[in-house]
Amino acid sequence: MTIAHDTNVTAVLAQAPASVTLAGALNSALADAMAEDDSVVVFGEDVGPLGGVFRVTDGLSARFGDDRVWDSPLAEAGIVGTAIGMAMNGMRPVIEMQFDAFSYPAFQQITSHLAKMRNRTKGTLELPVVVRIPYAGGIGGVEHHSDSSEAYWTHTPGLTVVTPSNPSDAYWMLRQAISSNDPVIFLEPKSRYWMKDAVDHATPTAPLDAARVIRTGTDVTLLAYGPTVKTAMDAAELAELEDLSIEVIDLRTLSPFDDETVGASVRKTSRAAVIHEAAQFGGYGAEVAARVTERNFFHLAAPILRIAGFDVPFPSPKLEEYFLPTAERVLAALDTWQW
Amino acid sequence: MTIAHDTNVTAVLAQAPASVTLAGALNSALADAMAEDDSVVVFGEDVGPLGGVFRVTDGLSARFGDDRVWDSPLAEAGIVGTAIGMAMNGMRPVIEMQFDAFSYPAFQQITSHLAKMRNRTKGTLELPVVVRIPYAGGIGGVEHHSDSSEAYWTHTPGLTVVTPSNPSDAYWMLRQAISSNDPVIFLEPKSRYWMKDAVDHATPTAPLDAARVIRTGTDVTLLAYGPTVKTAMDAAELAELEDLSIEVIDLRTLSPFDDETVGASVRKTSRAAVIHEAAQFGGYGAEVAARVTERNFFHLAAPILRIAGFDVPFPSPKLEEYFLPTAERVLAALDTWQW
Amino acid sequence: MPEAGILLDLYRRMVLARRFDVQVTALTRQGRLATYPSGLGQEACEIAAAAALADDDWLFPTYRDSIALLARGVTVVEILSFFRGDWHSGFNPKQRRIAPQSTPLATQALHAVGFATASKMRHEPVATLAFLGDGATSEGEAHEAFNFAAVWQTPTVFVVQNNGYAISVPFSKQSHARTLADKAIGYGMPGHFVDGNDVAAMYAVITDALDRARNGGGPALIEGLTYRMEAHTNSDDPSRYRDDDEVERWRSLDPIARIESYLIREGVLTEGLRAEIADAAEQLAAETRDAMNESPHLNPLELFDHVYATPRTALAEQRDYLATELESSEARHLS
Amino acid sequence: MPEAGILLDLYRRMVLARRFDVQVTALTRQGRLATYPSGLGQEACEIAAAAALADDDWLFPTYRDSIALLARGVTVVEILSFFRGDWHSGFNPKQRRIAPQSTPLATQALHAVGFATASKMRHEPVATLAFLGDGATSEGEAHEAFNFAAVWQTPTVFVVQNNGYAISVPFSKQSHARTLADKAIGYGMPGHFVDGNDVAAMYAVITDALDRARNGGGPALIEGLTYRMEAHTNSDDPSRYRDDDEVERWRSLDPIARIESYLIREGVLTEGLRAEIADAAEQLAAETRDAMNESPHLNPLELFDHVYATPRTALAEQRDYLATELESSEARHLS
Ligand SMILES: Cc1ncc(C[n+]2csc(CCOP(=O)(O)OP(=O)(O)O)c2C)c(N)n1
Ligand SMILES: Cc1ncc(C[n+]2csc(CCOP(=O)(O)OP(=O)(O)O)c2C)c(N)n1
Ligand SMILES: [Mg+2]
Ligand SMILES: [Mg+2]
Repeated sequence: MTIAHDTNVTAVLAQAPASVTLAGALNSALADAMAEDDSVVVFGEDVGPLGGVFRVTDGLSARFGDDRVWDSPLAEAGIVGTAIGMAMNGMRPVIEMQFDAFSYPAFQQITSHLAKMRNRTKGTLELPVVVRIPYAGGIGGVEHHSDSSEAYWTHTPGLTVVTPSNPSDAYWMLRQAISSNDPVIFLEPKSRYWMKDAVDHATPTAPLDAARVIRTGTDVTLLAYGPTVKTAMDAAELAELEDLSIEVIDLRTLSPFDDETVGASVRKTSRAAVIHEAAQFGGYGAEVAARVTERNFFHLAAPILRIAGFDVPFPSPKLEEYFLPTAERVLAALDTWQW
Repeated sequence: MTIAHDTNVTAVLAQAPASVTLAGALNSALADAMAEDDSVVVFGEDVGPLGGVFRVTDGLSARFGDDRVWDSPLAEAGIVGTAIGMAMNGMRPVIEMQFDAFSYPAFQQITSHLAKMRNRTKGTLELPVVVRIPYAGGIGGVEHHSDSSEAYWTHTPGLTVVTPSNPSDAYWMLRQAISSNDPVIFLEPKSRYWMKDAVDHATPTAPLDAARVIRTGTDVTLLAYGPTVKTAMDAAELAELEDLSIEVIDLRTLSPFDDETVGASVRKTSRAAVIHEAAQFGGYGAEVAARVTERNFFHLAAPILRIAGFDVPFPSPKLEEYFLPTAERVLAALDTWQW
Repeated sequence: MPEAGILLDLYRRMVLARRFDVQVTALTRQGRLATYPSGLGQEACEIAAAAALADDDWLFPTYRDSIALLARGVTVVEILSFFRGDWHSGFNPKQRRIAPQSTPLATQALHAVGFATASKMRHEPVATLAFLGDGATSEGEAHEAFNFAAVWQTPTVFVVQNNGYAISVPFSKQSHARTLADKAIGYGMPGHFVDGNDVAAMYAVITDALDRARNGGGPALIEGLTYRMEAHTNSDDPSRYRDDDEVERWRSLDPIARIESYLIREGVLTEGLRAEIADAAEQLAAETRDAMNESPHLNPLELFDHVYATPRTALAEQRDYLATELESSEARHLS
Repeated sequence: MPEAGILLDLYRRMVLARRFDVQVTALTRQGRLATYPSGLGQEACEIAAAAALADDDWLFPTYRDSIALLARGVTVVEILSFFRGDWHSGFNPKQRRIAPQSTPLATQALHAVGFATASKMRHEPVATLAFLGDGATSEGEAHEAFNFAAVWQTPTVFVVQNNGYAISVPFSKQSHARTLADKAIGYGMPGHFVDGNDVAAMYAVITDALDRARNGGGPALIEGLTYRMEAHTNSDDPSRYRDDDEVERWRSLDPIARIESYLIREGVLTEGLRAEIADAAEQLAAETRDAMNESPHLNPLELFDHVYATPRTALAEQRDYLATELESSEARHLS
């Protein structure tokens, strides 16, 4: 089912021979970055011989040795805190928080230091750290294994927050995140890890701070990112049957937000909706709706809708299907508009 | 200067003999709650003999003994985590995070347990814990002493998040928070601790989940909370000179949001702006703007504006004046509307 | 050395626990459960703790400790409902005097300390026992729990099951200390390093620590050295990080085989008794399989019902939204 | 026992440090600074550490350790600019090989471990020294720092200044352990409990630990038992939590008086030398007062300039907004 619809998502992406999973693309991005630059190191929980619980670091410790890829003690604040110290001393650590909710013990190190050190020292101490976080639901994970916490990070000045939705972006955005001199929160959509597609290792898909129109349309703009990009494309397909022409934008970068690309589309369609898994209240969609409305109010024919998770803790595996936004729910939401 | 304008804020509040500071009102709320209910305990860093760095717990350990008011070891996750355990076992802990940014080490305990335990156990284990957090700037605090992190908490389902702006609300909202069976994040505006006003200990100001119109007007609705309520009232005063009639709503409760009170006002004025100190991007104002627009789009004559902190880390003491929203900045923002 | 009757009872519970564990692992391999972290090989620690706890004591377990729950009376269905994804926790903590199985590592240790603090305040003779893994001791919150317990002298016993691994990470990458029990010194509390596959030893040490705690003696840290015989969970691949020899070495130290041969030698465990216990185990296995067959009725609308004690209008709106959606989709399916 | 020349140098720096500290506290009382956590009484720990560090070593200090910064060559202005609120940090960390003074407790200890890890990877003979307070050792991140350093065997020396209090909270409410140095056992690293008011002892122990660390010997935990003679900060009121007798007892153990009388007894510190050092101290005090008089030019627009290495359109918009606001308000003031 996951695989079945991928063509939707990737139709617009550059074609290249090898077809790899999103997890595999991340793996080769890490390998290529490490091969190019000795200062790139990878550490965290189970990223060594096991290759990470999602195998994103598979084979790296064997290839680069366990002084460049290693298992740390089990402590997230410790992982982020020591990564900060390494970055202060010339390294470019790429660290993993095993699951989204398990980044919370590192919250202080991320918000009070990782995000602020550069500003604190007037640019003297840059922290080129990439924090990889598998996030969101859809894989039947037990409690704490399906959180979407992008809103916590995007509200924190000093952090760059990005999330790929397909293998090509996964490869290129991780390469770009690693070469950025700013700390990057790199959110990996768990439910898409196994999605397969061709990846062109020669030409970047887009700059790290750019959103992309992945399907053009005239009636509505759907804004999605990470796991909901597929939902948006599915919705667009269904809508077409009802002669509703939907433009889909894969936001890719959550902070900064690409006002230009999104604004242009919304001014064209005059209607927009944003889709995410996180709880709606205070979710990332609130910022999207607020700023796009601020900047394009008199172009809007209707309020910007938010199709998001309910304002409850993420459900148990058997109930997540009722929580997660679906293409049907997206279309139902669009029907609430006065046309 | 702080004192000078207080009449603005409190003009509409019930009058009563004794005039006390906001910190003093919190202190008597704690004392009265403890006197009424043995299960109410107070602990945290320096809340004992010192009475807290802002003296909010002044005299409580002397009056109730150090088995009900005591200094814990210096560890925020430990404070919240043990409070959760106590609440599981019949107590109603009121704990203090000494400054806003120092609640971050407790982020996991607050988001993964305090907010979720009731849902996890289908209501069997309720956690009547109040987490008091002095927040926001305006007192010339060094780095980490002026954060406004309400958006982190309001995005977390399971938490009730409130913030008083004056002594009467401080007293009553803390009493209501302590008697609530839900965990409450109680945000105390540092810059208003020394604001004085009369407090009526007989009649509650309003329910804990209600916003309040504290100044009526016809042209614009200003939405403010905690430290920015005074800013909004000052702006309303200045606007009056320009014959602009501003209605001011003190939100008081951030989660839940009082859609009814706010919606009624916005449908009347057709224009609204929200004011907060936190960085604008993904700040609480985004949720306010997004939901009020969703629900009242066709009543709006202009986009809802956000007057908020810039998207940078909170500045050093000598620069905070340029960061914090001012009445002037509010009026300038209103001028950007097409009238 | 606990008396024979107790040892026999411990043996009995260990046999049942293992049969349950093996059955659940099998069901998980069949894809019937979302996940199941097996306790196979750790029965001595798990059962000793469950047996040592007094009725009014509280247990603060992790995802790993299902068989301790079983031994403390939680039903098979109550245990499985979490792992098969019905809800986040399947039993009534107050009825069982067990906190929900904690996934965020080491966090439950602080709850155990807080819970014990309240008991101490009310002068109730109630102790709490928190399970932790070797990996979890690296978390800052484990340290905070040990320290709060020691400073406040709460009736809390920390049982660290050092099963050699945190998923794939061996103990050598987790700590440079001689033992985890050594950490106790740094908190000024007693520490005990115990053979975690010797149920008699574990039972004796935990019982003493709990008695001491209930009598105002303060907390204790107990390390049981044991081994995780199964994969971390069904989605794990141990071949990537440990070799069979190591597993076989530990198999020869099997906690059940050890107490069994002792009880037989002592003439306490007769052939008849042994067969009887084996039958009971098979019955439990059957009960477990049956439990999986009757799938419970789940109400999606319950997602909204337990988040807050205080009703919220906006949440009621979302509940209504889902209710309508469910009705219309039902309608669609019918038509 | 370090040789006389070294002791004399330590004495000299301690005298200067105290004079600076007293001067800054006075300025703070006059409301000239936002805040200042005094190091008065802790000069032995602070100066010993600063002196023991090699040029290429890095120091990871807290808000409390300004006099160690002074001793390591940070200028008066660079130190004061933080406390008077110009910016979050006033010196160039790479130039001084000192991390910004950390306020979030214990967090800097992890940075020290990570920094040392990078040095070790590159086989550079560089050690890091992290200061912590007694209260900070209760934080989970202190535990994580100790553990990571021990497991990774990084060249990191943790110097815990146990000054008896965490603001108002006495050590007895912070730990139940005999000493904080005892914690080292639980990490498998050497721990040293030292008289923190004996500069010779502190210097010897820290120097050895740093040498050992640089030579691959791994981390060490050093507890210096000392006392905070001043209030926590200017906004604190110690009379609420400690009595004068206690303060007086510690005054009699003054670290400067002790080394001074020793050096005089040994004939190393002559009256002339002493007067000369006193003069230097007065000069430093004057320099400090002057530093406060020239208030620096602060550019509010700099708020936007250092947040990201990668420029952001939206942030540039906010910068322009503030620039326009500043111009118009200037205009208003002129008219
Ligand atoms: C705070 C946190 N970080 C990471 C994880 C992911 N995780 C689940 S189990 C596990 C290993 C735990 O090892 P250990 O404490 O030894 O317990 P064991 O599984 O061996 O019983 C990890 C890393 C988690 N559950 N919580
Ligand atoms: C994480 C965190 N929590 C709370 C605080 C507030 N705070 C500042 S100093 C202090 C006491 C620290 O005591 P100690 O570690 O002994 O250092 P000392 O001030 O005695 O040098 C506290 C609680 C903080 N800065 N950081
Ligand atoms: Mg383990
Ligand atoms: Mg101290």
